[in-house]
Amino acid sequence: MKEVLNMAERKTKKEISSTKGTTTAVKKQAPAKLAIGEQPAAQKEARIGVFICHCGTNIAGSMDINAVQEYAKTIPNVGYVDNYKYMCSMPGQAVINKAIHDNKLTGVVVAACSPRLHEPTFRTATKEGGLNPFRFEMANIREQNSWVHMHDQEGSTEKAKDAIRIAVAKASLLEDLFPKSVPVEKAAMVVGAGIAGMQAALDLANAGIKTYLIEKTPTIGGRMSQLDKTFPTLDCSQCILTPKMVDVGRSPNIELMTYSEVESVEGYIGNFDVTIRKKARGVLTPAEAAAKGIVGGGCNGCGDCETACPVIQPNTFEEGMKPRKAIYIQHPQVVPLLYTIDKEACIKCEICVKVCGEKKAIDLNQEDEFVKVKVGTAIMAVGYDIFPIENKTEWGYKRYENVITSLEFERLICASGPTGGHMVRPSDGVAPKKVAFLLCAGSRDNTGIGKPYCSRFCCMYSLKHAHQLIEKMPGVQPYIFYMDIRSFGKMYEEFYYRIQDEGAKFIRGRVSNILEDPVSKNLMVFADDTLLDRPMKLEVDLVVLAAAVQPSADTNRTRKLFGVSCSMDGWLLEAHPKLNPCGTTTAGVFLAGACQGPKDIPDVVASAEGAASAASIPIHVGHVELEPYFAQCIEEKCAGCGMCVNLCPYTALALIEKDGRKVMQVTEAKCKGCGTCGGFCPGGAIWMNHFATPQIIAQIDAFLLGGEH
Amino acid sequence: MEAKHKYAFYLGCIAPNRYPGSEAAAIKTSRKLGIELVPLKGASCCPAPGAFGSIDLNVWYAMAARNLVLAEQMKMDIALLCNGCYKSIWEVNHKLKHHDELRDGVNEVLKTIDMEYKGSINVYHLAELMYDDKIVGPAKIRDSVTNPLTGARIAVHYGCHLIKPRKDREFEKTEILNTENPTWMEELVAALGATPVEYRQKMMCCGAGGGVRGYDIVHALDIANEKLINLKEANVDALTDICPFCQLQFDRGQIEIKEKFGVEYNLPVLHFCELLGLAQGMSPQDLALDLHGISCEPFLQKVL
Amino acid sequence: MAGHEAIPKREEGAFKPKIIGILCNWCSYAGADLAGGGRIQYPPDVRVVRVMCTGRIDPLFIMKAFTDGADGVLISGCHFGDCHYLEGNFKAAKRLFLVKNLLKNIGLEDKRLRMTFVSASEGAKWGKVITDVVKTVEDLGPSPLTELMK
Amino acid sequence: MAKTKGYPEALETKLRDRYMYGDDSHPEFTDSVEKISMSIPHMCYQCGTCTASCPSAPRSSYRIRKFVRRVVLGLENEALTDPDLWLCTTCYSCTDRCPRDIAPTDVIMAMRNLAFKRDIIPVNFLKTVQAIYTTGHGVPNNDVNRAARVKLGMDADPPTTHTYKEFIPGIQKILDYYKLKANADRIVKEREG
Repeated sequence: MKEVLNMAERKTKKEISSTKGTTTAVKKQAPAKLAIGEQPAAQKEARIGVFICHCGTNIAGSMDINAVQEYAKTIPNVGYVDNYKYMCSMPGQAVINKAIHDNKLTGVVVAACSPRLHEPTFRTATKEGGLNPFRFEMANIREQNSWVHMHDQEGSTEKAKDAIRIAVAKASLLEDLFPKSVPVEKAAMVVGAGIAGMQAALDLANAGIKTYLIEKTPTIGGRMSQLDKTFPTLDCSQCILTPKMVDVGRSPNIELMTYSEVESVEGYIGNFDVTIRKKARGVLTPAEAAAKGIVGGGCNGCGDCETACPVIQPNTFEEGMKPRKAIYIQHPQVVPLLYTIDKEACIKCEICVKVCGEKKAIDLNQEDEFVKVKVGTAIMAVGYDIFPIENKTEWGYKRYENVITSLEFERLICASGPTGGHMVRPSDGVAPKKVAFLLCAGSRDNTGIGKPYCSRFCCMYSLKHAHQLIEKMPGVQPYIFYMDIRSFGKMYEEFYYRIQDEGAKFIRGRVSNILEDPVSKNLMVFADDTLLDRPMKLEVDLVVLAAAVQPSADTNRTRKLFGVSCSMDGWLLEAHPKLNPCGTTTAGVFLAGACQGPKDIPDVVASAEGAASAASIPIHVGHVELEPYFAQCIEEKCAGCGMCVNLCPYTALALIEKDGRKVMQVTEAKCKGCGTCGGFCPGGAIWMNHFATPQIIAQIDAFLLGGEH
Repeated sequence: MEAKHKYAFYLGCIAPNRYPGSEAAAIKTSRKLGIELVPLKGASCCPAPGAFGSIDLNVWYAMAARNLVLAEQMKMDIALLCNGCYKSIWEVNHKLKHHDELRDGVNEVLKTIDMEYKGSINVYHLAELMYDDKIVGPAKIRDSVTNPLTGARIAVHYGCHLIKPRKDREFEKTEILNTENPTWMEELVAALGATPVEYRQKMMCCGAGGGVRGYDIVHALDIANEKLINLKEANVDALTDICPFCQLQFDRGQIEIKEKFGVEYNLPVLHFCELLGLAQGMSPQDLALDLHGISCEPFLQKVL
Repeated sequence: MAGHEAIPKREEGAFKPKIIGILCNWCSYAGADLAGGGRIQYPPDVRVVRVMCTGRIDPLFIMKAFTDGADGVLISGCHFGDCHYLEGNFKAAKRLFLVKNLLKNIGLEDKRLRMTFVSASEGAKWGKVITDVVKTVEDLGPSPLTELMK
Repeated sequence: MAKTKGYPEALETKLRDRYMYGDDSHPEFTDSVEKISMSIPHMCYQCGTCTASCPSAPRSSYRIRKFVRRVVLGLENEALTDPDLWLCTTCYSCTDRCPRDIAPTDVIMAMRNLAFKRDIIPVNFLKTVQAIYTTGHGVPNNDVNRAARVKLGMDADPPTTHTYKEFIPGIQKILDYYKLKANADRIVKEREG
């Protein structure tokens, strides 16, 4: 019965919005009142309270608050107007609370900052005042008014008046809504198993949450496992990383999927259905072998196959400076200890199959397999890549043998690296005597070739590199070409002091170009010593480019699967740069580590732990409230044409038989409230909660027909 | 063969008035390669980007625009053989096409001589046409060679104003946009049968530009001298260029360097068109190589 | 510097265009907020209505705005491929073509209706878009429909 | 402006006030340089890439980075009266490499334009103007060359303004439009009498 009633109610509302209805009514110059008589009880005596915020001088500084307040009183359906220095403060909210009671308000409009900032705050205030929280509407007179029209008092005042009138028009037509509470799957997913992903996964697991850790390469560990030592403490990267890697491998709550990629994501916070592609590694785990009835079989990492394999490839983990076989592990500490076959390189000679023997671990015909999992929340930790620094041709990377990147330096100086830690230069394997480090190589570059941003950790690792040279090879002279040394972290400036004391020479100038001596393969480095004010031409044996970093190759594909946006330079975009750095605009999806922007290890770990805690909250609460912006079908208007069904990106709509005719039906849990169906329905038979056609039309009318003429 | 491509041939000053051989060579060799160069009658100095750009850019725009209009009236794109001219003629054409304000200003002036710049033509350097296989290309050049310059070690001086600044240049062949380590001219030299030679600071300026040669001759010569030292080290038989002004600086410059610094190189300096002429069988007389400050004899003996 | 200097005031009695902007919550509305944070200055003539997605925009809204006497309508959403709801912006764009034709047919300059794509990180771009939209409508002058409605 | 100390001349020079004062800086200088150069020197972060790329820097006191700095600070006098201003060979290496996407070469050219407005200019530049005014060519033809051209079977004069002299008045009109010839003659006369 009730259902029928408010359907009828909707019907009338729909009529209100018909052009004719409004224009005639508009003569009365009050869009919200225009339907007097036929309007439903709830709206008949709409009494809206308008509360104008000064935001200190942020708003009051650029517009005439009193004029706005006086005007607001004249707006139809306005029952109360007030203003306050800080509406969001406790006293400010108390004003709203009191006014609702004293004036029997049916709706609340706060003219202040952006709803994207304080809508939740004022909805709570509205609720505490005894109204349904969805009877609140916000007029943005700060971000989109006072701050962008700072020198135009008149303009911003007029705009504020209109904004409030528009908000009141909508508030007058708002109705009670009740958020839908959905259960949250007690599992989480972390994409990317570098230090960020590992830390996040471990935290979630330790908080008792089942966590799927997805890594696209054959092993976890990421960039950090390529590093030799870490600044400023100088502890060995592998030494502090491997224990974590082992923990990840051991944790009962972590289901590790290496050599795997996210294929598709469906659903919403609390209930993401994720499909994962497990790329065929051509090698069976003991478990997989057992499943195939091979007793005691599967890969145990003995490495006989690698020894036997005749195909030689460059080892990507060693930045191509060391060979590996077509069947390989990237380095001895890999987790899981499991060989992988490079499909491109493999010649299917099957020698490995023979040497593997009874273990029967190798399956050259294995195919990708797809796994579906359900998780409540997800964390993206897809990390970073090195900018292709050869694009800055003036430094001759890839043209001159002895110009290398910092990552290559890490491998060369690392005891487990291609040279066993003997720092030699590529051209002749001789130990360098003079080494130049180029900072901001491709960073802070506005030419369109490099990256406009600061890559944030190059200064510090270059200082560390200088230290490693001085420590390992007495007599070596490092020259650091810098524009600014950015040593802002804990104990970083002290580290700078130490390296300077150890004898590194700092030259305040950016290297313009490098020329190679065709015979000695030494390098001429040209720069301007801006402090001495003299151009310099320095001959060195080796040049190390602190190359800029950029979002990892796969970032864009993955972010789109999760509906996460990115900033102009491609880094993933946080929900709020200061107050919500781990969140994204997609509820239930969070960011960890460098995929959000360049971060050093401490920052990465901190952000990972932040993301993990944020991602665990909905899971621990057990349920989330979805904003009730669902589509609904006004059945007596639905012609059953089914146009909307295909428009819905979430398959939330379906045609059903009802009293002998087809009508559309919405699965509320699936509907995300985009309104694409409502925007299209030729019969106007779709009602979008909180963004209903009459409400939006009322806003349009209020702006264009209401107001002072 | 009859010409597939026609261009208004913009001469500039130094080629016709100091190295007429390169003008003659340009016309003859181009014809062999299917390019007809039609004289751009009444053209003036481009004007010298260094001198005029320094005094008053507006004059530079207007004067260059006048030369452009002459070609617009012929309804022909311009081809030229000098980097300095390329900077004036190409860059002004480019700027006027993209900045209405500039164009209106220029047309204001041109009105006084009943001319109007329309922006209806393009400007090309012969070297870029020679490298562009849609027009000529190394292969076609190789086929046109009747007297390969076998055994000659030739270094290239690219000069500055054809390729720099890279960011507002536009070329059919992106190889030409490489300003740090280009090798496309070397390809052309190799097409003549000669051996292209790399040397230190290949991309360094000749030192003559920007009015410096006139303002402070020893400063300008010191720059050229640094390049000559590097060239000597690479022991080359000749230096080739695509800019008569660079050629003047290296060729006549060697004489001044001898006078002022007391060092001698006797390194023959030839415009690429002159080299191409030799390779296509033109005689040193056809190229007026005797006008060069530095005798080309030792080099000629190698290649003839 | 660009975008931060004060906007030149209109002289008295000059035509003040009435422009309505319908923005999606996730990209353009956020971008507009970012412009605020960055204090990017632009003309105050556009009034904003927020919807969750440009896909929500019923052609009726646009026609209603014009019959109500709007001089211009701005629809702004996410870049293609960035839509928070996968492809609402794409569907909106497709509808806009129809609406533009409709406008032409009723003799209204279709330049009065504009769809732009401004992401949550493009505050400066938002400033440029608004400045440009206002200029376009100023040059077109008052909507012919306002006369007819009188 | 630097304060004079009223010492005897020798001391006045030796102990010259070297402070930079606020009123040494003229923002309008920065603006006009940016307008003429169509570039953005105010964005310079003084990395020195320009000077390091400069063929003139290693053999002179010319420092393009300092000139750009002077533009940033609006130090008009210091910039325009510095004779090094004329040592740029316009090779554009700095423009090619500037990480801030500034065109230092064009910035120098703009400053030279402003210097000329104050009659600061080397005469050789003006001689080119005079040559073009009379012949249309900066490097005009000569008899040796004419002979050579004839030997090559070409006309003694190229098909430029040398042959088609009727174009010269047009060129003179353009130069006179900017009073260039008059100014050139005047300045050359002042310098060389």
